[in-house]
Amino acid sequence: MPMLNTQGLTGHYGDFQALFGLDITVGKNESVSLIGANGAGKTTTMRAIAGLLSSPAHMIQWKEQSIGNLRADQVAKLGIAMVPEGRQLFPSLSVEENLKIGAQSARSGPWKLNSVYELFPMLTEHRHKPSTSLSGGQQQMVAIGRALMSNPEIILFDEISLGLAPIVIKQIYTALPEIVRDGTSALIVEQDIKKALQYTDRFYCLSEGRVTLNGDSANADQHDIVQAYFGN
Amino acid sequence: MDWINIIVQGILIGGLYALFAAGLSLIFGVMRLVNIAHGDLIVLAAFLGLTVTASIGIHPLTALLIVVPIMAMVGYALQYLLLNRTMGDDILPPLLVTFGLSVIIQNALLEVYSADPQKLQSGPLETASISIGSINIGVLPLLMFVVAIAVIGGLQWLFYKTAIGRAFRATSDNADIAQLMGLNKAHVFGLAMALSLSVVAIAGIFLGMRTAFDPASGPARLIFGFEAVIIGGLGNLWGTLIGGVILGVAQGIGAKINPGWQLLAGHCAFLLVLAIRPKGLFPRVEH
Amino acid sequence: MSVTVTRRSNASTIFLIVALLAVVLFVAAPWWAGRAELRLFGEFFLYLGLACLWNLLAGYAGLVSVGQQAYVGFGGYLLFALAIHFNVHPLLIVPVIALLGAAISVPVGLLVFRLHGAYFAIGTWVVAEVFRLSAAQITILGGGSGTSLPVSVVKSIAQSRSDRESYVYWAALFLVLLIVSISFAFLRSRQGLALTAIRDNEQAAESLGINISRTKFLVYVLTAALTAALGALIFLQKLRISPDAAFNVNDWTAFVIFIVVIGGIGTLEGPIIGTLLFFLLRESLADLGTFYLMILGVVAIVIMIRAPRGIWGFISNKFGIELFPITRRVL
Amino acid sequence: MQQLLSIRNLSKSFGSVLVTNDIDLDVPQGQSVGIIGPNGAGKSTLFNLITGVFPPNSGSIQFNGQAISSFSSAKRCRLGIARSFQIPQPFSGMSVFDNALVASAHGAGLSAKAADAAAIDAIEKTGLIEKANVLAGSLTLLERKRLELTRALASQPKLLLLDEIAGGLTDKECQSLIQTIKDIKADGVTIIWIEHVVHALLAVVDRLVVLDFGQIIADGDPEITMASNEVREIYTGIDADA
Repeated sequence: MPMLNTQGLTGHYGDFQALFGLDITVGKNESVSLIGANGAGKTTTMRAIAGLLSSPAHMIQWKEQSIGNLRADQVAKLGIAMVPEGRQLFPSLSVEENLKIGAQSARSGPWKLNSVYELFPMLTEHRHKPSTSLSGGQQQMVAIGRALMSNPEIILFDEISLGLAPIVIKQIYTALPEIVRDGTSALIVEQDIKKALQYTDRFYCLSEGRVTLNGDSANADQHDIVQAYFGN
Repeated sequence: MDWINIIVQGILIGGLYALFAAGLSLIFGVMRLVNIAHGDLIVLAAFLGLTVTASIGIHPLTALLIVVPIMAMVGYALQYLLLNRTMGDDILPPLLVTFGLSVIIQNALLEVYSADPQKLQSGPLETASISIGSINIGVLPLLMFVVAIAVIGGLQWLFYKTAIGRAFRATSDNADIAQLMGLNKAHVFGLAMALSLSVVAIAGIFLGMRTAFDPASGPARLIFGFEAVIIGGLGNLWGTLIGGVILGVAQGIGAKINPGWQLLAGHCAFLLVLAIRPKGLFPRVEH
Repeated sequence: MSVTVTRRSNASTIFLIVALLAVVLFVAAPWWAGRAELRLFGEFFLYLGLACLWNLLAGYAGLVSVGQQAYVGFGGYLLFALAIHFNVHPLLIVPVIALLGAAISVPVGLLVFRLHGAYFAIGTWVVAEVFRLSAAQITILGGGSGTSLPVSVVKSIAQSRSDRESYVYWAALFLVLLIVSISFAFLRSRQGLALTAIRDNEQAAESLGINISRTKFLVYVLTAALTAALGALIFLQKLRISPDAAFNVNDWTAFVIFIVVIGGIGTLEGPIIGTLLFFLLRESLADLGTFYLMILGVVAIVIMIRAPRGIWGFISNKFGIELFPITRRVL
Repeated sequence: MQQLLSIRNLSKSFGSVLVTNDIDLDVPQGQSVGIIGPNGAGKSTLFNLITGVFPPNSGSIQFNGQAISSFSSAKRCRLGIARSFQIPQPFSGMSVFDNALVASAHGAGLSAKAADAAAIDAIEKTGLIEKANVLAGSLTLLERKRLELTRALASQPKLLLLDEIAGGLTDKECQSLIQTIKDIKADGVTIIWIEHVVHALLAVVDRLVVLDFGQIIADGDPEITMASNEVREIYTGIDADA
């Protein structure tokens, strides 16, 4: 049974159409990646699901409930969390306050301050520092921790490894199985195709706002993906 | 001795100006909104105080218990129903809508209360004073100053130590991302305006106890508050208190030299700060 | 492929003809209109002038000032001071007042340009208050209670009252035509092109070689000069001045803002439509007193929220017409 | 060789994150340079530093032998540095022609007639002539991208900075864009072009620079650079000529 699926999802920025009828499904416990070139519509898809971009209600289904027209805060309370592109921490909040604000939707579950610090021990010593004083990698950990604090049932990672050093990317992917457990699903935007296929169960390749290829990550054909990537 | 007295009185009136400024500073901090109707809302609160004290015969300070919640509700409704529709990158809509509100409130007050100056009667408190050496300190101005410190201290605590303060700061940093955390922007903004108008209510009652007011008194209050904010430095609440004090002292000194120069001296102090330190005396340090 | 660039359109040509007819009609007004109408027309022109200038300032340069009454009052007071104490013909000194308005706006502008957005708005208001309070200190001009223009000065304009009123009326008509023409010519010029670009997108304008702060400053000084000239005529029509009347935020800024917002900000046509509507409302609702002002406030708020580009924005969007040919067309 | 653009030790950080890390880059007159690198590598930041959107933390930029680090964006444009924005920034309320005229009148500083002619010339080159009288706000995304190029051209640049101008174009549109840029290059304009559509880039540029973590990790002949290990590592799985 799918937890989350989009049905013919369209998306517009002003008079510009970015998505043309997307059908994407994420099941319970599944991790799914979205790949595609710049401007393919990956971030738009994420924003639409998270409620930052309003859609007709039926286009996004969450556990058989139509949620396309809900506001982002209402979507968050349903258990859909997002780690936005470029971290987007709150600069006037300390590291710990950033984490605490993640718990705003007051959902219960295993993730608390302590468990986030256990997942990313290096954050502990920085807990009272302003979030802007951290390195990019540490900031990404805070952003992930912040999303986890809402004890989500699905996490949307937009550009999970963007601008991060290889060693940090490795740390984050190492933590991923820890994050995606006990019924939590993940939808991941990743520009590194190899990593996307390596760490997720299934993938969707987008081009110009349409799904051009999808399937199981394990059986993916590199050549087909490259074709789909450029939409030729 | 005269001069010391003038400075002390100026400092104390500065507390009232800081109260005018605190609500203005607060909503600017949370949602980058400058409320042109701020002064008129202070006067509205004073008139509300007048109605409450006159109809049930209570002391103006007791009337705070009624006026503060009413103004808070007005603030929430105003923000939620009207001002939230104007929030965006363009500064013109909020500016013009609050400007329109200012005209509406002034004329509505004129219609209901007439143009006659009014005052809130606070009984013996009006004349009570403490003597320190040759300086007489009025109990009412002293109370106002203490309340101003308490209000600013309270706001500071609320902003930096509570969950709602965290929500204010997060929404101020990035409203979209705050929304992703489950914070409803419209509600958070409503709460911020409710808080701002609670402070406005306190400012209005003290204004009414301290001086006569009429429906046209609002704009001058807005300007005093604005000057205190800019002198003190944007986004710095304690700086706002110092800004209010500087304004009060400047006005006192101006009035001492020539009664016609009271307000002029305050404005000149503001323009001087603007010319020398455009970011104010104590700008907030960015992280 | 050879191409030509033109700005004319059918709508603009028809408008030009209608406008010229209207001008002829208004020039002849002293012969066909009554005293009250003449006064009303004069007031209409002066408000139209204020609206055009505020629109240039806020709608194009993005400088939302709520302190333009500073220049209205400055112009008025200067007229009284010069006419009373230097014994010059009041109408002849209006150009001098415009120059002095420009001169005073330079230091003021340097100061208030340190503030941005809404803070700029209130900063300009503070300056207007400083002007008002300073005017109240000038005892030779009546201090806080103000003064009237002496009969000798009034008579120097013209001996008979009707002649005098006609002259002041023509001066107002001439000045507003000048302001509309200057705005029009300015917007068609290179600087106007830059200003329109700034209106639409400051970042792109800067990256294409436009000096944004200089352009804005130029507009600020230009509007200050012409606003001072309007102020001089406003109080020449009233024959009496006081600090509260001269530097009144409601009369000289609030109404003007409402006019521009209702008519359509950021267009040349908007202020004309807004002023027409403002006078229609005023003439029909004036008996309502304070309620009239509240209605005006409500209308402005509703327009700002529902149709931020005002009545003209709605019309031009729907029909794609332009009465003042500014947009160049490639044929 | 005369260097048109000369960048030394350029660094920029936002908060504690170093986005441009000690970059040295020389671009001789007439050369076309492509810049690739993953998202967030600091490509657009480099453009923003060259055009003066924000100041660098350290380092210097010389243009045509002149130190320009202290100049405003406007002044740099008037000296001959033009750019396109990755997210188009049209003057929505002005016609396409007026958009171009802003650039030719102010950026290039041409007088009335010459400015008209230069604006029309740029519009013709980018194929927007049919839309010359249309309000820029009503253009499609692709047309807006062309308008970016049009305006940059109309300012008569010596150095043209293109930021992902080919993204989202169809194959046919991309081919015609490549031809347009080749023509501009043939006119002697120096070009620096950030692009994800690598095959479009390779069709035009003489030299390829690869950025990662704010640093130049490869620089040289386009084909050789694309084949290098560093680049393969970044673009794993994506074939350059796909």
